[in-house]
Amino acid sequence: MPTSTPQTERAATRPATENLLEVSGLEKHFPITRGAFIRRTVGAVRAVDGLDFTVRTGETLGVVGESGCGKSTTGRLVTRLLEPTGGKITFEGRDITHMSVRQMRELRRDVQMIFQDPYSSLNPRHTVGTIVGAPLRIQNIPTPKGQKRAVQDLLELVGLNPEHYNRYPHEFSGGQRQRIGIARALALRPKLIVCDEPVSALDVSIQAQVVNLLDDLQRELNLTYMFIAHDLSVVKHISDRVAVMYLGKMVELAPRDALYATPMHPYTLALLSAVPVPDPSRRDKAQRERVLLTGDVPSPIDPPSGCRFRTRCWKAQDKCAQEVPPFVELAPGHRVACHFPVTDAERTPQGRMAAQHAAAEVPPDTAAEPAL
Amino acid sequence: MTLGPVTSSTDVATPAGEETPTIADGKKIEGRSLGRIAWMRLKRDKLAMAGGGFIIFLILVAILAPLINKVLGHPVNEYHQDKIDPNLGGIPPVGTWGGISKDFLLGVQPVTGRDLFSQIIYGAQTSLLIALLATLLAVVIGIVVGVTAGYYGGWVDSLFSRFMDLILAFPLILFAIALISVLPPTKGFRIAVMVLIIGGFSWPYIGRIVRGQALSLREREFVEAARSVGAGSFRIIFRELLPNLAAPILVYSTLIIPSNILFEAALSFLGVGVPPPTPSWGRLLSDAVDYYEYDPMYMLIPGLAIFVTVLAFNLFGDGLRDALDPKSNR
Amino acid sequence: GGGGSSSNSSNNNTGSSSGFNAGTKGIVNPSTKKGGTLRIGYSSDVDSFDPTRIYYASGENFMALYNRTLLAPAQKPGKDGLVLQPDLAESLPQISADKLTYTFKLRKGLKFEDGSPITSKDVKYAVERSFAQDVLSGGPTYIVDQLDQGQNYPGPYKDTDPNKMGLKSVQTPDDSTIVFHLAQPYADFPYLLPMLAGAVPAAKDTGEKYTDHVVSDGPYKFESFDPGKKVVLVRNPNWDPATDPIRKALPDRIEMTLQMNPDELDKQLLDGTLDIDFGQTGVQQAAQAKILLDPKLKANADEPNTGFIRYVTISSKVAPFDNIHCRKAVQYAADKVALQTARGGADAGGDIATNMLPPNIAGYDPNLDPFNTKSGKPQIDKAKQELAACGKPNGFETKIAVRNKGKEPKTAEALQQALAAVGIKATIDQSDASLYFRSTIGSPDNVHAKGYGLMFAGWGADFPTAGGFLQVLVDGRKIQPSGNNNYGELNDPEINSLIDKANSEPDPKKSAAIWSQINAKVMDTATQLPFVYDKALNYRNPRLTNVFVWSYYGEWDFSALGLSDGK
Amino acid sequence: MATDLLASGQPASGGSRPSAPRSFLDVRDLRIHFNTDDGVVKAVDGLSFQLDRGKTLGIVGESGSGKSVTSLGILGLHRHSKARVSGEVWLDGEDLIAASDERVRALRGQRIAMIFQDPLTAMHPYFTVGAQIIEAYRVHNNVSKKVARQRAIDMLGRVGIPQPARRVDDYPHQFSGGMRQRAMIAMALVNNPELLIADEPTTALDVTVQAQILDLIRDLQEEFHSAVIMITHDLGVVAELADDILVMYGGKAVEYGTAETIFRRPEHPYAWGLLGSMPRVDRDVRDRLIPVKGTPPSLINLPSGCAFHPRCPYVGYNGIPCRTEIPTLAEGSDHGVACHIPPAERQRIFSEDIAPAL
Amino acid sequence: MINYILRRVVTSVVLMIIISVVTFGVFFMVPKLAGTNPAELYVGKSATPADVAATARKLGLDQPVYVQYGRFVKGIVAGRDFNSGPSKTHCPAPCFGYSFRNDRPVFPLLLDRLPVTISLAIGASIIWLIGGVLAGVISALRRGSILDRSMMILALAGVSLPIYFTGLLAQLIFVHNLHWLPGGEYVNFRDNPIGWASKLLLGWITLALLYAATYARLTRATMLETVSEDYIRTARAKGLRERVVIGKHAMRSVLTPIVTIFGLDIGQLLGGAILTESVFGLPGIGRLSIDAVNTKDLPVVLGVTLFGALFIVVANFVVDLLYAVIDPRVRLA
Ligand SMILES: Nc1ncnc2c1ncn2[C@@H]1O[C@H](COP(=O)(O)OP(=O)(O)OP(=O)(O)O)[C@@H](O)[C@H]1O
Ligand SMILES: Nc1ncnc2c1ncn2[C@@H]1O[C@H](COP(=O)(O)OP(=O)(O)OP(=O)(O)O)[C@@H](O)[C@H]1O
Ligand SMILES: [Mg+2]
Ligand SMILES: [Mg+2]
Repeated sequence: MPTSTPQTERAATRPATENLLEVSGLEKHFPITRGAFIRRTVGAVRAVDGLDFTVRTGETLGVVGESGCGKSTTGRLVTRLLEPTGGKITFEGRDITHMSVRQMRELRRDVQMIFQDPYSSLNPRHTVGTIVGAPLRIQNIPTPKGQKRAVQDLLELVGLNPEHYNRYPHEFSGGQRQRIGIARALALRPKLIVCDEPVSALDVSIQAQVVNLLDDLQRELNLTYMFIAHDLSVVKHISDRVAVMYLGKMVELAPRDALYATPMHPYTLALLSAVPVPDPSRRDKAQRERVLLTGDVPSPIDPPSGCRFRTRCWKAQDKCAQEVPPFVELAPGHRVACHFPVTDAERTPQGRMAAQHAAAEVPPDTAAEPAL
Repeated sequence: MTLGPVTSSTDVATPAGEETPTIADGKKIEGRSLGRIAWMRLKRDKLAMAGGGFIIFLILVAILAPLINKVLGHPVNEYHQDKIDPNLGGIPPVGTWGGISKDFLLGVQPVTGRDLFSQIIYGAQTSLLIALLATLLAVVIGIVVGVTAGYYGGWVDSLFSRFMDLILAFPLILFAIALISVLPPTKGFRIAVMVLIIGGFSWPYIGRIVRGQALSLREREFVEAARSVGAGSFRIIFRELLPNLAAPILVYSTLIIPSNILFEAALSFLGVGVPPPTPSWGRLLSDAVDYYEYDPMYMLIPGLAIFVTVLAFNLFGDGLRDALDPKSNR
Repeated sequence: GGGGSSSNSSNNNTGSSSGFNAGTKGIVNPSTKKGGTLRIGYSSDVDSFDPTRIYYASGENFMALYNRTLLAPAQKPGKDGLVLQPDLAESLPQISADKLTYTFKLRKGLKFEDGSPITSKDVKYAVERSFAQDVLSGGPTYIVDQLDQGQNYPGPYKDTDPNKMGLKSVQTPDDSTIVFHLAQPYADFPYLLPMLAGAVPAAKDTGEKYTDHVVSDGPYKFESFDPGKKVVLVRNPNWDPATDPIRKALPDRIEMTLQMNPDELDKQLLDGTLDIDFGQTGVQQAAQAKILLDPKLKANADEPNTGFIRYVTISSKVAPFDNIHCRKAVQYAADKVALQTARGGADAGGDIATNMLPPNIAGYDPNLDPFNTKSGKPQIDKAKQELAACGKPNGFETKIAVRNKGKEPKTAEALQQALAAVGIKATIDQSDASLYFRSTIGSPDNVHAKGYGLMFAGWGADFPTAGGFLQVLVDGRKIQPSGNNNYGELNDPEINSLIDKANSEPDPKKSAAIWSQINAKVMDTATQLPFVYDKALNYRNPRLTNVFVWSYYGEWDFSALGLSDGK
Repeated sequence: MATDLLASGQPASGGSRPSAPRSFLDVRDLRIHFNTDDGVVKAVDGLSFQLDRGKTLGIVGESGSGKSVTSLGILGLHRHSKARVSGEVWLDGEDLIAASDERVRALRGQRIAMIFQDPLTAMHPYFTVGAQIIEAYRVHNNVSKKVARQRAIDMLGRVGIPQPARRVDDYPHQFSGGMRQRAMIAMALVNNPELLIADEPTTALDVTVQAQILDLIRDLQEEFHSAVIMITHDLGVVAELADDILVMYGGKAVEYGTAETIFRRPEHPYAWGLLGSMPRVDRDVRDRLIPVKGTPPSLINLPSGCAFHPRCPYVGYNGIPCRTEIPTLAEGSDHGVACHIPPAERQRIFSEDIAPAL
Repeated sequence: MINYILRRVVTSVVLMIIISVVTFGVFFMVPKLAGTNPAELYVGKSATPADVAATARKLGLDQPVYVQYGRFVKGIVAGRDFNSGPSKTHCPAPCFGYSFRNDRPVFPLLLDRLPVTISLAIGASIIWLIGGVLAGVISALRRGSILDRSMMILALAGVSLPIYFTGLLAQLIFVHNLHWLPGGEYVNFRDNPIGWASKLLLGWITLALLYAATYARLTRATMLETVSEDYIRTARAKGLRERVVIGKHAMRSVLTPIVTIFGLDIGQLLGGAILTESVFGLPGIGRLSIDAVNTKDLPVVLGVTLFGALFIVVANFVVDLLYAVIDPRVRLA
């Protein structure tokens, strides 16, 4: 098994100051239309509603949050597969917010994406060679040793047998397919790769193979990742910094260790405490200390006013309903959008107990309305 | 593209593919495409293979009609008035099974005494020509509209879907006969019009399927993946979507051929088909209405020709669907 | 229009007869027994019951039941049925010496069904209605041709005359006198009158809707009229038999069912549920076989000549038929037996025709057969000789025009087949039936453009004189840009002048002789290829009395029928 | 073994396997094979385990290892399919495999209930949530609709659905994912079943909701004192709930023991692989994960000998017959391991090589 | 729900308008393009060009198509007057036009024929619904058995049968050879229920055969799909009897597509079962349309086409509503 310096050290030794990607005020609203002949807009899904963050060269930014909070949408906006409704995206100092399809072709070489579902992200009618070679063909990348050779190099790079050039995706297992997807993303030698839940669909044992592969590739090819996942453990493992999203907004963004050790947003706290611990001896303790949120995430069509988390937050006060909390840096590199950040006391077991009690008492009519 | 010397990059001691992919029987199969798998499945379906065999036979008959006819039949429009009884309104003598004999394998047509065998095999030409051309037309329109609607979605989809609803809401046969009957009935023109109308009315079936499939394929991540490496719409439609649509298109084309054959025959039956003397099964059948009490063979033979042909296509199409769609219920 | 009487054998047999074809020879079951309901069936819908709009033979035959005209054909079997008799008129008209003025006196005591008297104004009004072609389309327009004389009379509905009596060529000096002024002598003028409405009360005229309630002056009036389904006629109490020498009026009631399934109609005829078919165009194939195979049924069937001739016009203007030898080649090559079979065979189709005048027309000559086609067999050698003479020894290509209806396409195929035997490659061009005679072959421009060398046609006289039959078909001066009847554009000065001579010949016998001559001359041009004198196999219910074929229409006379069982 | 633990809450020392069923649920040598076009799928192949009232058994394993098939087999839901089922499933002294269809049906939903993975597809879209619960209640209880309805409302309230009297008439699609899963649970528990099988009840849910559901299941289990089989591939979830854990691989159990044992002293290389593959929030970040190489086996053509051998780093270790002999799970002990490596050696490898890297 | 209905109504009306525009355009433009003047169809053979022009004027055929169309639509909505010579004829709403062949408004003509078509459609549909669905369910439940296989081959044969062939064959055998059934004209149910039924019986059966085959196949396919759904497994897991699982839970889902195509099929049929009616000689809408086509009675053709389209659109609409009743997901969308 290859050994290397621990990831934490690695992040520290690299100059991680330069911002590869800068995002400010990013918004995406999907209009909801009705009618067959005359289509009218009756509302909008505010999937992403004002995000500010940066991704530094060579780092991995983890993005976590509950289903539907806008993680994938953010990823697609960054790769410009979606046109932002508002805000600004800067890549390597260039404003790419509203680049045309033509201008984007160039950018595609630098920003690539790895998809969640290894079954649907590969065209079943194409051979592995075609799939991995497609970026090269589309972008007219010169391949001195021939395209086939280039593709086989890529396959080898991601740990696949280069002989499999002519096989079809259905002949591969999930983990292998995900490797094919990674090879495709690497074909253009991108600088930034947005990984949208690349391991969620895989079994634990296979998941680890892929995570390790991503790790190795980052090191070898000096890649920058934006790593989207809902599994907090995986994100913790792979990220340098982690952003937590809730209902289209970023609620907390901090260096990994800071976030996991001292979460400042009540939602982050609840999220972390909800993760089941694979340690039966800590079972009772974990359960006692868990901050159980009631109810579900509200609908992004009609999000709550002010702080979006307030309907499920045990610390919510009037202010939370009236004012949108600013996304401010409360500790070095640690930004939080909360009027009443979690105090140190609340992170103690007793504090959590108190929080849990409080959380349970959030009035059901505001908390438990179903998401539409 | 060179990425420099490849070092570790994997935890797996042996390349992952070494022990896989294995399929059912554990043998390694190089690049086994879905088409090959389907073909193996199809081969096991005896009824479908029988249908397919008959279709090939029929197509050969249609193509080789002149040759076959030379050996087994009489010139297609040659009169044999000695074979009919002029006193009975020109039907073959009662009790001769419609005039079936060594010389006239399927008997003769009333009034003219034409050889029914040659009428039937040339009728196959007409039937297949129109049905296949119409199907081709339907498939082309269906694909274009279906893919466009499915791929672009939104208002384009609404518009095209409504359009398909619209066509399906037409009282089909009525509209067809009304339209055809106001147009000049010359042969070439009539065939063109029939192809246009049959194809023009059957494409929504393909269109809907293609649209539905395109709509769901569009959501598949490989489309997004293609876009993320810079592929344009054109490329996505032709290189990514269409290959995946091939199977349903193939299946539903095979399945609309029989309905197009029936449609053609129905139009001919209603007197708006290809003009005589071009042989046509539907017209033979409608002609037979006048005589069927006294010359039932004249009705049975073209009727069976239509039935068997349509059945063959249906059997084959059904089998094909089962073979191409493993989830289908057989 | 249709006309023609059977002339198979004993022409003037007016006595009773029975058995197959008895109705064509004489009267079947002569009787004067009154009462009962006559049940008529029809496989389609009647275009109109408005006498102004009726054109077809059955309609004119039927309208005699409720529409009386100044003159009407006698209701007698054989040749007698071709003679016109005074009906509303008291007597045959007085014709002025210049043959331009026809004066009719009306009978006394004539009444409409509502009891109001019939005056000459009503008769004139009825004539005027024929001019309103925009409202009352469909009827014959000979009368318009004769009487308009440049006035452009728009018909009574647009007539500015307060009494709607604006047509100048017809005068009504008093209520019982009506005078027609012609511009040129026209010997057949009286024959135009039975085609029209006899008398229509202007006050009751609802124009297009008149068909819903025609005001009767005959023995029957409409009791109910269920469009497309059923029509019931009952006795008209205001009809005075004393004023009507023509009609017998035996049944009490006449019921007609419309839009029946043709096979069903036949079935009901054969099982006695129905008495007679309105159309009388022959039973369907299935019933035909049944009748012909069963002597009992056959005894109740007649197959009269319908007065129709089926022929092919060979264009004199379309190459290579501008050469008479090429036309003659077709005459010899044609297989008239095959054509006859295609029309239904000798029984249901008709007799082979050898010239252009049918048997029911005066001037008919069974021996006129210049191309020796009586046997119907093609004469290949002669055809080839003619082809050689035409300079096309190996044949040529041409086009056949035919309607896409009924038996027509099959006849075209039969011709195509026969011509192929001598190397003439003909392609069949089927056209829509409804416009065939108007614009397909009825428009010489279209004929030239499409190159129709051979055109299938059928023709029945609108009135049974040789002039009425033949003139429009062969008169070179009657070639019209559309609706033309001289499809082959035969324009022979000799024929034209003979026609003029015949038209101004008041003596029907002499006139017929001239027409005979014309017929022969026409045949010599080889522009017409007649092949069948139509017959129709029809079945009559044995309970019918007074059944005979009315030569004037080539159909059984509806007005004469009675019912033996009185039911 | 989780037998007779009701009072002490301590793991009992297991005796040898009794010939007559001693536990509430006793599954013996369960085999479920499917005939398919490609061959026989041995989805479950000789599985045995026991479970007592009030206890929770966690079954973990890779996708396709036969977890769901096992659970459906216990419910007798393979009876109408083409599956071949053999072995014994003793529930409270009654063999369900041998029992009549009607008998099994009567037990189903009454004494054994099941919670499925995807509550959206597992509930009939055309019937209201209430109607589906009422139906489940009335098949086994001869009560009026009204009574049943009240029961349904009670149950919905019990599982934490607010305003149950109103929501009872809603359709499944009107519920959110978490609420749907609660409704599923309410439906499963409406007859107070003695055995509850939950097949990945939280896989489709977010962590926060998952925590709610897991709490709920635990609370209800305490209340009803039922036996629970919790199927999942998330080791965290089993660690939270299970008393005993069964690790499945390729249709067989490869390791079986108390939760404590499996997490602290696992002895099967596959279990090591699972633990090594798993990143954890509760620990400091490791540099690398230690995955299991290769891919899961095909159930139609299982590798010979130990099904895990192609992926096992210790294959052929000291000449053990991995490729030829199928290792058996030591029966009757409270920690069964199906591995050819001698137990002492296994424990040594774990403590020396594996544990430090975790 | 109200909103949903309203939306569907609007959609249907728009659909109808488009269909009418297209149909109208086609029937009045195509003859023009083909070089014929529709007015010529109405005048006698010997009419002069002036007569043709006068007729065209009278029918309004000299007007631009959109004016003609406007009048046509006005006729449907508010009725319409026609010049009938001395007076105007009023054709009351809904006036689908006016047949100049037999001087009748088209609508009553259609209404006249409707009972026949309805009798045919209803009778046949009862047979095929019961037969087809039953066969499909049995086949699905006995999947793979001899019964299933033979039933499905039969069904495939059924959909391959041209009705104009089966119809003739049936008549030949049962009417002409065996004399089990009378031929004869259609009679009203009210006049003679037995005659009515015996006349329609063959038509019902042949028509039903065709559809039953389709329905059996559809039912079987959806049934098989449904029984593999998770919620069916849930129903079994609840301990429901197989009868309830299939009869209630599975059937409920199976009925949805059946209702859909049933609605559409009935709509199509009510618009005129042209082939069946012409084979069996039933004087329904289909026969009317064929006759109208043969006589070039364009207003009737147009009327029947629109009427047929109306049925289909209405059927579509009803199906959508039914869908909402059956499927709560639609209802509450
Ligand atoms: N194309 C679209 N049209 C309309 N709404 C959309 C679209 N794509 C996403 N949404 C909505 O936007 C919101 C955010 O979706 P997104 O896919 O970004 O969530 P996510 O965080 O990735 O969730 P998951 O973890 O389930 O993947 C959701 O409510 C989703 O329904
Ligand atoms: N009806 C069936 N016919 C054929 N094979 C089946 C059938 N049901 C299940 N299988 C096969 O049995 C094996 C075990 O399936 P099972 O559903 O039990 O896996 P699982 O462990 O529950 O996986 P997951 O974690 O994905 O739910 C799989 O390979 C599956 O393909
Ligand atoms: Mg996502
Ligand atoms: Mg499972």
